[in-house]
Amino acid sequence: MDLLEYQGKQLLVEAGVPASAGEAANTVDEAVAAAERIGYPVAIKAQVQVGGRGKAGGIKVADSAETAREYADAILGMDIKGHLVTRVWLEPAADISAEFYASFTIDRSAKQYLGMVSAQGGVDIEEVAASNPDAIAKVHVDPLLGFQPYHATNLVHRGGIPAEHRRGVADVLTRMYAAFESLDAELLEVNPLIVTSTGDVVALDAKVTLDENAEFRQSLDRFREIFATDPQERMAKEKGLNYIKLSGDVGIIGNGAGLVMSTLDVVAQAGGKAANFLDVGGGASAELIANSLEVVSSDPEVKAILINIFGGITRGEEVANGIVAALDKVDIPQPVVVRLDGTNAAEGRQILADNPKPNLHAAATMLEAAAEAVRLARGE
Amino acid sequence: MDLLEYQGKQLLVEAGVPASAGEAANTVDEAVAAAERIGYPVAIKAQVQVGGRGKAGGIKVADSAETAREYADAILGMDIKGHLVTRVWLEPAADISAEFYASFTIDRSAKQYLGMVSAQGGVDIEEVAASNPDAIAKVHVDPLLGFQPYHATNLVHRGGIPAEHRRGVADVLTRMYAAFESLDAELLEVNPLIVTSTGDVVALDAKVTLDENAEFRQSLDRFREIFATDPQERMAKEKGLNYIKLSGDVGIIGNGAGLVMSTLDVVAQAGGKAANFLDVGGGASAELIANSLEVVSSDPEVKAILINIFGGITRGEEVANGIVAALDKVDIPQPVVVRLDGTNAAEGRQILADNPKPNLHAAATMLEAAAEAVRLARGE
Amino acid sequence: MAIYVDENTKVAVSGLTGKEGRFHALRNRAYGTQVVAGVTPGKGGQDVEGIPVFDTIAEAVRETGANTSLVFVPPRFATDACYEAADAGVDLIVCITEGIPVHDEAPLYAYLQYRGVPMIGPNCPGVLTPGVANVGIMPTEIASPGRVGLVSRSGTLTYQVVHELTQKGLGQSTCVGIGGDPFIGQFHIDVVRRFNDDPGTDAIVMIGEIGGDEEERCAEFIAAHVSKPVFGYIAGFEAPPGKKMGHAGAIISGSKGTAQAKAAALEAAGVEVGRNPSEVAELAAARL
Amino acid sequence: MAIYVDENTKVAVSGLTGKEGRFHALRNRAYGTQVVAGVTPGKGGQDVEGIPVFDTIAEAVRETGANTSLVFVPPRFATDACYEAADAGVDLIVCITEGIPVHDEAPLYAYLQYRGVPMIGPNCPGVLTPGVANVGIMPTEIASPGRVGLVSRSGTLTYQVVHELTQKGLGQSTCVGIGGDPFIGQFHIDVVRRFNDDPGTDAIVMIGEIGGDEEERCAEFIAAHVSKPVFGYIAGFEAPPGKKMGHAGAIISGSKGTAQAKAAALEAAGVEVGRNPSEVAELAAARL
Repeated sequence: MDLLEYQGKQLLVEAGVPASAGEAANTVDEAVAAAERIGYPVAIKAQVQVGGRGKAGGIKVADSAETAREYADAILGMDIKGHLVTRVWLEPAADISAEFYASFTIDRSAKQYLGMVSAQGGVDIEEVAASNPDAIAKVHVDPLLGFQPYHATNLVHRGGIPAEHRRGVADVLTRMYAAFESLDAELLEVNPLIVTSTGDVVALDAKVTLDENAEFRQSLDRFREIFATDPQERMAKEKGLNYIKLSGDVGIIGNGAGLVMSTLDVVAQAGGKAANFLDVGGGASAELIANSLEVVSSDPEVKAILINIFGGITRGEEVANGIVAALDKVDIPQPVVVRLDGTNAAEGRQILADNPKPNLHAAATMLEAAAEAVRLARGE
Repeated sequence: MDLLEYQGKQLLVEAGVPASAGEAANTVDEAVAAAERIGYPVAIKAQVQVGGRGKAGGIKVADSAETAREYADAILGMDIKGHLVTRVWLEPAADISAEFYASFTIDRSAKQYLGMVSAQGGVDIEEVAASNPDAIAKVHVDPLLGFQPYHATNLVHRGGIPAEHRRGVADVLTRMYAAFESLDAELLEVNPLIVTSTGDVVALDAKVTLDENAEFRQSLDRFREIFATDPQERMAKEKGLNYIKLSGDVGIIGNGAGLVMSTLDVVAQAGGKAANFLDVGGGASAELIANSLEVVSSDPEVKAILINIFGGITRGEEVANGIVAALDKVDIPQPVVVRLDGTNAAEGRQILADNPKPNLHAAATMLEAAAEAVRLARGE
Repeated sequence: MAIYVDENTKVAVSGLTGKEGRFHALRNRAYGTQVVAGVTPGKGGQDVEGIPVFDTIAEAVRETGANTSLVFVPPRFATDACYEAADAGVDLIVCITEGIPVHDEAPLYAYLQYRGVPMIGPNCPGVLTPGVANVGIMPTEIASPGRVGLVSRSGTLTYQVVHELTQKGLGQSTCVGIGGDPFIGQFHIDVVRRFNDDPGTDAIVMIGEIGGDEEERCAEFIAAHVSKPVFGYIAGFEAPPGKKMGHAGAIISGSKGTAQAKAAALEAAGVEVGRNPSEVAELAAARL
Repeated sequence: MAIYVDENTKVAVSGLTGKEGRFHALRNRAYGTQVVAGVTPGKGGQDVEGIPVFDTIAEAVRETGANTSLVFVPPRFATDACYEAADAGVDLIVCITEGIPVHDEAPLYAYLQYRGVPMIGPNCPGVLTPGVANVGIMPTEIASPGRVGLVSRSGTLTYQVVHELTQKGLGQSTCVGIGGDPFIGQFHIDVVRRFNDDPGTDAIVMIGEIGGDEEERCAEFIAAHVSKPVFGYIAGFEAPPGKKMGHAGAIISGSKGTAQAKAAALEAAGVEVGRNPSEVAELAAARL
């Protein structure tokens, strides 16, 4: 779960990492009122889950109520790389004497946690990684051992942090790692980590990704907002479905990320293009299947729907019942091609056979199902 | 550093382990006043760093001010296995429905932490270990991983804790382990760990040994009391010396526990018997040597003193200066045999040669030194 | 012959008394797998259709000779069961549980590496040696005994390929679903190494997906060490690029991890790569 | 020939800029040891009598090829330096520091075992290969090159025995002071194994003390695996029994750990045991 800048910073502060304080606002009036409370100069920052806000004009510093109103009005409603700005964050304009980069994340390849620090913060860090990789210090942390003083020492020295700021940055790194663990974060990235003119080390921005698997011990609901502008993505999120909009016309429903990805590929190989990715996961219930059909069929681009299920934990009869229920309950205008194999597939196929529908097509194999769906989408 | 029962329990409570509360008293009047505040029945418990207090009559339950006075008077001043009782602890007499044993300690042999639990608590656990070893569940804990739920599950099930108390005991074990780590304890033993009639799991006794090496992060001074009754041991503790009283007449001063132990052995082989063990450690200063000589020579049993130094970090000239200073400052009635080898031994021997004293004897080897000291102790 | 599980496998099921654990453990037993024990703290002494239940894995191992731990317990307790199994001395852990937090998986991974205990999963379908033993949740009717070893990250995609192989007359020595989480216990490379050493396996089918660099590493291993024919399939050519918010991930991985890059790495290592599950089975059938 | 340290040993000294570190590192260098680097965070770029100082051990290793870490830093920072050295890829850590809390040593011990990095110490005099290299604080003038390997827990007792051996004309291949703390990195058994495998060592002298069961374990190893003559000495026959407050320790160790028990175990393993430092040297001299 990706957090907005200000949500991430609030969590960091709760976890003991110093970060700039401020107020969020959803309207221009709210923003101006917040600016008045905070005082000037005040930074007004678009809250979107995408990088490059500054270059896109999503961050402005206002020095009066008038300019605050002007900037808030410009930023709210702005489209930044397809993300609609519906909220801004206001904080005192920072008094920056140095800007660094610091992050903790999971290195799948090394199978350890990875800490990174660079004295070249406040800029596009991927560019630094490409042009001057030695400017970014990396340290792997054994999850059993945890972050030790020597990790911090190595990061601040090899990352080029000036001598006078090493102690302060090392302290913040130790706090960041503790937050990374205690928040169940997959990513905790601070760029820039600034030094103020009084020598304080503070997170001025934060990109925080939390692990939704840890929901049983973290309160994530407070961050569960739906930012998607696409109507199917909104509907899918509301129903808790794992849905991604794509640009084709064959709606896809499958179980297991691997099989769904493979289904997208075979649709392309059959000459079509998938309209979406939708993984119903393991052990999908009839209701989940019905919800999925509803979301996919609501997309006006979708001309045919392909359901590709290979049962393991998911049982064929549940899938079939879900399809029958959805076709009974909702008006599904598109033809639906169903391919069912694996656990209780015979029972599932029987249920479909016992409940014939005019737009329901059975296919014996995945490739045949893909070809059929592509053919139907073309109106053939 | 061994703590008294009540000190250990107070630390446990601070660290989140439930333990019985009460008051300490150093006099009979204090004890009676405490008993009146606590109410009756009240347990009056001798505070000594030795087991078997109960059998020795060091624990009594009083049901009135009169009996409290009687018991406090009997217990204060009592000698339990050579330990003089100078303090009692008073607490509400426990309402016990079950008694268990629980401990965490360091298993040098397995090089891990060891947790132990038995349903047969409140009795001599060493006897249980001998007669019915399966009644004590043992679990090793990897210090990097720490105490996990499965460790607690294994201890409570294999230790025979009744089903209704397993959850409560497992919770206390988890807290005990956290205390074991956070207190830098070498031993944390609770016997009995009781269940009260209301189902609470509480430490009724506690044997806690803290690691003095961790003093830089623990506040140990509050426990630094001197319980030794032997005058040399008191003096040595006051001067911070590593001294143990023995029963012979040859006073021993050496550097390094191994060499000092070996010195005791060779004195025995030469037909004598050491009066003490005194290790001045590595890098001993002249002052430390002088203090050591003062303590050892103050023992009226000591008829001769053997100083056996093999320099590594300890330097010969420091040792020699210390000996000379001590002989100048204090009146050392006994003959002193000095054997000096290793780092800067030549310089040290030269200093001794330049400062001749009538009772100072140099020896070339450890065996010769031992033989000479034994001979001098006999008055030969 | 087989890898990981065979006729000597004796399974202790953590979570046997739960709904999923019971369902699949009994299916595993019905398939012929020696399911010798269940483990549920507090339920020691009970049994599930004749399978004795113990309070601890240590007791299950001592009393029944169990050498394999199959873990079905919910995410918040799953890694604890895996630690316990490792300490109890089993030879293999198969952890089916999906949804374990990554901050629980990461230290478990380190511990098992240090202790030298292999784990399949978490978040995996388990291991199936057709005709001999099934430890996990794979549907068995699609598999048939034979001499092709199969390894895959994805559950259902595994079934799809096993199904295609069986339909083309290629039986399997062992089918291994290693799971899709960041800190799984055995990676492609570990499984391929075992297949290469297994006298019961003549050829290897390796199924990969976008993300990470495990397939690329495995390709290097294949080029250097594997003598048996290897057939590959990578899913995700049409997948949308993963949305990653921060930059740290991009710094670590560079541009690796695409299906194109993985397929190219495998082909460069001499692996015949099919474009879809049917094609990889056809390539194997044509060669074997 | 030698064990642990030899002419290829390149030492990076953690704490070189401190008083003790400087004193002993310069002595080590004067003896002929390659002391190639110092490590003190914040003092990178300085030097100590020509020995360059780095901020991190990783830099010292990369810039100087250091393969051995010698640790002199104070107790509260010592284990951190050892972890850093292990991660930096050195082949050996020698940790002299005395007074490290046991709750710092215990996880370090586990980590080094898991990572396979040998450590001598903590709380030890180090390793001396006479005439070749001295890594630590042993006085060198008492040693002489030769073919007797020596291992001991105690510092000064080590010196005593080395001294006796030299005086009796028995030079040493390597003298190893393993340290006296509960969680030292290498135990008697590890050192004896290396001496047994070392072509430069003809006989082994092993010095023990009361407490623990390392000497007993080593005796078993000697009986089973060691072909070279072994001479032993145990200190502490006259030592007062350790005062232990709780019962946990007694439950763990039973009645083991006395000097009598250790000497008997060694003799049962075919070790000639002397009653004092002179006698063990005499026994070795008589046999060699």
